[in-house]
Amino acid sequence: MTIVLFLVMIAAYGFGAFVALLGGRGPIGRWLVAAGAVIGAGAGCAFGAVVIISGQPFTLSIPELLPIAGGLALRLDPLGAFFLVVIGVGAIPAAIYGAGYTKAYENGRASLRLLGVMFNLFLLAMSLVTLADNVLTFLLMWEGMSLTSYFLVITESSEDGTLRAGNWYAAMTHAGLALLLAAFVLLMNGGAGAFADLRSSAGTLSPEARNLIFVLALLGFGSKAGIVPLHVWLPRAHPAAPSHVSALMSGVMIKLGVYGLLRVALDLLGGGPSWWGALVLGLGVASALLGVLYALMEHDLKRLLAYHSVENIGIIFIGLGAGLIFHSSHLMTLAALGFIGGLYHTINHASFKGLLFLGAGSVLHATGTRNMEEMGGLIKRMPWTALFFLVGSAAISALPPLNGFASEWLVFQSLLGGLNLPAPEIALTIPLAVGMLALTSGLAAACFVKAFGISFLAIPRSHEAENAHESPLSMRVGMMILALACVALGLAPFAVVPVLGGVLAGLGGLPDTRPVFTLDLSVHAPAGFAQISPTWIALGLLILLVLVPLVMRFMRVNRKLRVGDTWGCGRIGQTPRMEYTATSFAEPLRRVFAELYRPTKELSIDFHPESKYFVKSIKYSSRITPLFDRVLYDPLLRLVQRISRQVRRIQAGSLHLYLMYVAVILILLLIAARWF
Amino acid sequence: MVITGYVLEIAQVILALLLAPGLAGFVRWLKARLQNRRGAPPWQPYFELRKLFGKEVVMSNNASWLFRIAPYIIFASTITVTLLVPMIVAPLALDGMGDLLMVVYLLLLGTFFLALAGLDPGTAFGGMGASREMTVAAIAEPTIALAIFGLALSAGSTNLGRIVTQELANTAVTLSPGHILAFVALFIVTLAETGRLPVDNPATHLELTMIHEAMILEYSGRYLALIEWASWLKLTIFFTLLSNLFVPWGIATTFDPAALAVAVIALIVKLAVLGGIIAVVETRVAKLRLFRVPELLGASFVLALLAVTSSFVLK
Amino acid sequence: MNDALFSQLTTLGSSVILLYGFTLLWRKSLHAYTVAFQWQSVMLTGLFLIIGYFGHDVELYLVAGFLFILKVLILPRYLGKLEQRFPGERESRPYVNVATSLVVAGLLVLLAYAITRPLVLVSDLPTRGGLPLAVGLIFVGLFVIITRKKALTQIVGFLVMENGIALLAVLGTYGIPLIIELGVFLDVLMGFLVMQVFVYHIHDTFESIDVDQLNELRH
Amino acid sequence: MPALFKKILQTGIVTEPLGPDEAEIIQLVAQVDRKVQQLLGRALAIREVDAGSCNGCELEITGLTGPVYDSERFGIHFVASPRHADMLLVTGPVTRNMEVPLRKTYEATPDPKLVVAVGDCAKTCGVFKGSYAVIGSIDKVIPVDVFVPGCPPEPADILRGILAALDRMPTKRT
Repeated sequence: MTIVLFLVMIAAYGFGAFVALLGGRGPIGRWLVAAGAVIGAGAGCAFGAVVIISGQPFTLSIPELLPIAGGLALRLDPLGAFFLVVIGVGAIPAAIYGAGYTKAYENGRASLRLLGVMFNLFLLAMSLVTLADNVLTFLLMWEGMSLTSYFLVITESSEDGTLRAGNWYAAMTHAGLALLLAAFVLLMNGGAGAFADLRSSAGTLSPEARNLIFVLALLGFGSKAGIVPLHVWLPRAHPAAPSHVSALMSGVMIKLGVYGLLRVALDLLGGGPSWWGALVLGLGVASALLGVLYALMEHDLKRLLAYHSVENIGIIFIGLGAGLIFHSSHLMTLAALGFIGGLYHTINHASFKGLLFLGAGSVLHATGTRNMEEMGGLIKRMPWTALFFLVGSAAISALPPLNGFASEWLVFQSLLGGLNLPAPEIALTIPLAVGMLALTSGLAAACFVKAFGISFLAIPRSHEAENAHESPLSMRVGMMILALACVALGLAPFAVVPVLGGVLAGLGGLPDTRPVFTLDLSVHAPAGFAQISPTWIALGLLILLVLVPLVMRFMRVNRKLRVGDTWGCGRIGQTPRMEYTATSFAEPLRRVFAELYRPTKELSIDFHPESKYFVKSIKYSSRITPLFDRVLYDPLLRLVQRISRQVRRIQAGSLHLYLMYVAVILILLLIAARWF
Repeated sequence: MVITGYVLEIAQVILALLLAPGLAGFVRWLKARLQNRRGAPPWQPYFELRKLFGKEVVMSNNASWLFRIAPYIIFASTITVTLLVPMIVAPLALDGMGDLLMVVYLLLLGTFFLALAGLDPGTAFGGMGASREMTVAAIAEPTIALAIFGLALSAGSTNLGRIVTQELANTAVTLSPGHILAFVALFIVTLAETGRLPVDNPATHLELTMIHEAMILEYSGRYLALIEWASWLKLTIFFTLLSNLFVPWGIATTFDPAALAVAVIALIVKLAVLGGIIAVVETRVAKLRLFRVPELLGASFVLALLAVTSSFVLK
Repeated sequence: MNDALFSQLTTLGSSVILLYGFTLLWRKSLHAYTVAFQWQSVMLTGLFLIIGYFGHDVELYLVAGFLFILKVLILPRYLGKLEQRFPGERESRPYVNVATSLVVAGLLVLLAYAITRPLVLVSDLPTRGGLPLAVGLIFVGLFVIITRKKALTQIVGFLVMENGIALLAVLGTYGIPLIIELGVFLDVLMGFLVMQVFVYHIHDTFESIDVDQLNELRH
Repeated sequence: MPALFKKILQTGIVTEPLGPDEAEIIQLVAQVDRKVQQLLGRALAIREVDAGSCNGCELEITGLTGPVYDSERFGIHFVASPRHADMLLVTGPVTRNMEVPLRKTYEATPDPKLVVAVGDCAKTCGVFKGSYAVIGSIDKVIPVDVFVPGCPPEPADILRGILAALDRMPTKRT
């Protein structure tokens, strides 16, 4: 059964890539490419589901295929299977959406062939990362995933800045790979690279080596996941990539960083001292807060979403960090709760962030701009996209009864368990984490009121927005699947939580929590600490939404409705220029957090030559340089530039000089070989 | 017995709906008296509701379906909260349906849609109100979370029924510093969340100083009635939380009719006392500049943080 | 009466004393500072009395009396005079803005909790709950002195810090010997008078009591 | 703080009865109440529109909300938006620039609604009559229910005008 699904997955992705290689143009070609991806992702999803439900890992070892370092070894355990399901949840809608979305590339703006091939290979590589069972396979697939996604980012390479974004992405992801390589070499400790061997030998490593491995892995996987301060590639690469690819990268690929961290820290190393957890927690809090704060200042819709990915990865890391802290204190049920919260948020983020990126893609498709200040009024022109985007916005703002709330609630509850910790230094940081997490979710709500309100509501702010049109059926279907996933995951935590408990059971000594989190219609934190039921809440809301108008009708409320001009203080001629803009919406928060943003502003006023009381034009521009660009990357880049300028002296372009270098090195080597 | 529980839930919702306008009216009346005016009688808001439900709606031509559905969502989410908050009896039949975090996020759901509805007609003031409301709501959030944390520490649960019963069982907690600090922190947040002075002036007519009012400038008739009722209900909910989570005395723990009657009276008395405090505060303080509001909320955050740490240390 | 009530009362009193310390970060006028300091000292006096009563220490009543005279009657009077002398001097632009100051102060108290934790755990004093708060108050006083620009604010910051030290002493030891306590009071008074003289000089030199101006002395 | 509340308590309620004919007013209120039972009776929201007055009338209207006249005791209060209002209180002659806003405000007010024009200018344009900047009286632009004469009228007169307008309210709404 599982082997069939596995083969179908590989074959379908291969088929998709092959069709794309033949051209993949025209409606049929695009649909065939998408069909490959959909079937592959569907099979992967089913494959993962079967493994999770049966609890039986799937193994396949093909040493002959690659006769070094143990060859290609594949094994799918429930943890990997969960991430395979996440890939499926993100990939199916993205592929369907992509079939319609890529029509715009038919005019030669980008190579459909390259896009189709890379899209399918990217999905394949990601799926195989979750299956990898030795170091070689893991790193190969990891690199394959990075390379294919690099090509996907630079799809629209003719656009300004796309290649630059690609460079940032390639640099960050390869720096991460180098760290991972180091971590795995240390972990192997001269032995074999099979994960089973690593797991058994990890206990014999010295504490220093284990700490080093953990930090290297955290940084390596963190650079992929996009935690602060390694997040800088996200706001650059996501806007540049085609929207369905952004949805995949943001919704799914960065989650594999979470997978890698769990695999190494919890599974292979089997947990560690409590400062590991505290470090993860701290990075999570910083990512969540800085991510949402910079998102608030962003008026490029896709960059805004990219910053929100940083925020949500932060929330996931808070869950994982809490889990690791409890794990080190042997509070296993609480640890499981933290990890469950993190994993739940992982799949939730895959659904709502995927949905939001697809929505942003539809808007981009319809208006040709990513700048929110040029949108507005889209709710009337693209009602379906607006509805789906609204669902995504409410979900990411953690509003009940949607899915963001369910997972944030679990993360909160795991933090509230912090009072059971014996170590006061760490226990006292827990309240801070609670406060910051709450601030993050409040700011996220503010940010999505801005994102939805400014883009979709009120009057169109530009000609393009005025003439926007609804996107084609395929794109709407893609969004609808994810919107339904958001609702379903929000209503059914009682079903999801035990599944996640099963996924985690046995990892790093975690108990099977399925008996603790029972299968009634509510979710319990451990040992009856707290209990909610989003299902009943949703039902209550629904009943009231029906009941209130009915009662009003019964009470003979005046039901007349007249549509008139906007009042707006009786002014004549309501124009879009009078609307609140995204900049002005974010202004109060910019002032509140001015010490972080340090905005620079330029104001130039052009007066009328006759009188200073009449103004011809006012130009206002304000810029915010992100903190880490300012204090970390800019100095780093300057340093690299300075070094390269020095190096350039050596590289003078003269052939004789180069030959001389060769000769000098040769002589030096000979001398070294002879006398040392 | 089970049936009685559900009947009580419904009775409690109706009670809250009936009490809410009266509470708002009472505060207004007391404020008028403190301004040496005769003022409208406390039951004035009921007349206003009746009138608004009888009027037609005039809607902006820029607004979309969101503008029309938002009042119902705001109203429904606020009523759902009253299903969770123990007003006269604890624990409620539906106590397991949601905890304090659910209460906070359901209220945020209402705020979210209200802010969107403010942006929908495309007026400058609506956007301004939405922007300010979300700013205040976001900055108030950490205080609420920490106050919840503080309560959960002493009660061992975030479910409201559990907190109340725990406190009734262990009255020494009531006067502990952690508890008092958390109360003060939550009181400041109540002022911010329900749009009272010094954060927002509910009686202002000057658009530039508005927060809540600016968002609903374009609403009329039955929609306005729903939104106003919901905001009064929100005030009642926050007052009930303040009184029943921190001073739960008088609340019924059984379905005994006599106990329930006492509980209703106790609730009304507690709401009146808090309403009196609000009226006095509003008479005394001036509205803060918008950019000093974060300072106030920062102070409340620190109080909540101290509340949590002190109950942690004393544990 | 019982220990539970005693410990309840001291912790509550310490919290209130700490809260008055926070007023210095939140308000901007010297008048508000003076009033806050005065009330803080009243609370401190009350706490001395409570500890004296429960700890059966008559000397503490005497100390409380001196404390009341010095910190509730004399010093606020002098502060009031200073305030009249320099009207309109407000802490309008501190180095760290108010909201951040408050959050930092919260963190400082958290830090105080963390570092006094071992002490609180081993101690069996009924007053142990207040110890972290007293240390926190000392930190807050220091923080005020560091981040505020006006000399007058710094004086009040100093006084508040001194209150913190007194609080720590009385909570930790149920009152140090009377003679030392009196010496401390005299020191505080002397320190205050010296600072007062300095403030006059600063004002005469710079036409302002903004200590930021002292930077100009470098040139 | 204690000083403030001491003063408040010492002062007591300063709201004045409406002169010798207060009984009449109360009777009027009761009458109005009976007549328009469903609507507006005791909850009247007013939007003030200055169509171009000299602000003399505004001064008197402000007096209406103060402690002495205290219109709120009859359930009459001023609101910020015509969407919330039941009555427009219009002052002054209609100037050219205020014509459209006045009409828009009238249209923005949900039915059932009333219009009370306050001051002599509202009816006769007063000293501004014939000015190039003035269109004419209020009823040239929007239908007026009651005119309150006076230059400016006393707050008590305005209150009587408002109550009289309520009296004219059709019992059955359309």
